Amino acid sequence: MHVHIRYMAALRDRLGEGETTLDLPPDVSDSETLIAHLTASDAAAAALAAPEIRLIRNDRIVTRPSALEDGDRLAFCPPFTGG
Amino acid sequence: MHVHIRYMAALRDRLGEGETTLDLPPDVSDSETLIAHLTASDAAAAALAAPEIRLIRNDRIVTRPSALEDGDRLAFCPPFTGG
Amino acid sequence: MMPKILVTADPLDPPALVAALTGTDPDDGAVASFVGQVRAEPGLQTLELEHYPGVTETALAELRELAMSRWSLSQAIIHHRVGRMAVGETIVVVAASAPHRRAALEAVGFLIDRLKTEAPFWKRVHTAGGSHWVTARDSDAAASQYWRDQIAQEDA
Amino acid sequence: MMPKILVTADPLDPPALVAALTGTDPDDGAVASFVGQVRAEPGLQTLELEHYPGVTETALAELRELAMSRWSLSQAIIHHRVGRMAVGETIVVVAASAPHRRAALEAVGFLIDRLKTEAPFWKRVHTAGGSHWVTARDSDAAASQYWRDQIAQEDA
Repeated sequence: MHVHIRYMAALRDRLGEGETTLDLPPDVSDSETLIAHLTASDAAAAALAAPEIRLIRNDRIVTRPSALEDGDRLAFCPPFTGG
Repeated sequence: MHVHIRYMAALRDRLGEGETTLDLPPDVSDSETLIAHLTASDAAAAALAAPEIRLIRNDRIVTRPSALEDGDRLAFCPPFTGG
Repeated sequence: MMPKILVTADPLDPPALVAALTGTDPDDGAVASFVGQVRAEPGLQTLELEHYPGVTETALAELRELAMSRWSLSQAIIHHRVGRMAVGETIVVVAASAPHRRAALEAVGFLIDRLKTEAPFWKRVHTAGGSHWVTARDSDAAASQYWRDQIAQEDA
Repeated sequence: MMPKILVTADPLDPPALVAALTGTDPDDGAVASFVGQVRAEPGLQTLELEHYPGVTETALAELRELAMSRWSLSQAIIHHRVGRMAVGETIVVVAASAPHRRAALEAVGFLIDRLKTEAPFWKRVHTAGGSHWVTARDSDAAASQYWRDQIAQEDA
């Protein structure tokens, strides 16, 4: 399946790219297997596995692990620091 | 000694007078003996003995019992209800 | 210049207090405020606030000083109206600024809770048929006592 | 008409929010507000707020609905600024009105505590030498978790 991924704020700086669209192998089924897949090609992506990293899926803040579907728009988020 | 007494808010209505100056007998020495003295001539003054009645003495809120001196200006106050 | 303590028969201006504390000190990260206003109740035509001039201002100033020192506030303002007022009119405004939010929020809660029971104000409700004094609420006494206990614990 | 939820790059107007809630509903006895503003810190030239458009507004609206129902508020308003701002400028304003003071004060405390950790905003500090992202504070996470626990207890 295909997913569109964005990295927000400090994660964007750390992973060196703002957004990307990926074709995923069949063993990637949820947020956590996606992070493992990303880490295989870029060790910096291991930072996404930290429990404080939040996930927005199709414009909703979701809890991890979150199942994925073809066409999902994902955003990995450092802890929020508003207010 | 002489003291000047005011009754505030609901106490003014209850005791039927706003203020008075009294010449006190020698056995009146503090706020509580004053209340007993007042009650002897007006049974309604017994209401002043209730612990929730506050006393202002010479423009300071004081704790009861409070000693009295000649020339004191006293105000008996129902519980405050501001704000 | 906004007075820090004001007891007045004139209408109060809550937005002006917030404006006076906002964006004024570079070390402030937080401004909190509370407005108490006359609530409609059956029969109420006007609410009257009686007070004890002079003693009231001193009592409010002492509460303000206590809050300033306990929470390290930058500023704190207390304005209280007296006399007669209609439904919707402002009775009291409290505002505080501080470096951090918890200080500003707690100080405002403290000031409104304490001034209800520690400053010589008395409310009277005027209706078509006459008037009656508002009696003190147990919940107000409990809220005030909460802060007294908190402070006693810290001083112990 | 004052929007209930606003996320904007334009300057905010805290006194206007207080004015919008004051004297508007005869059943309201209380209006509380909180203003968060840019605090001076060594080297800070501007503070930048990034957010996730769409998701931010939804997150704020959900927090607002939660507060409205939990505290039986009359009104609640949340305005948050994004983009770059200077020291002293307003980052966020929260205001709530209610029949009684405890509801208004607690709801404002809840909203500011929760929005810090539950809405997708990120702060970045710009200095003469570059910029750095603000890291989440443990105390903010603890304050947010406090309310989560409170609500879980009530639902249990």
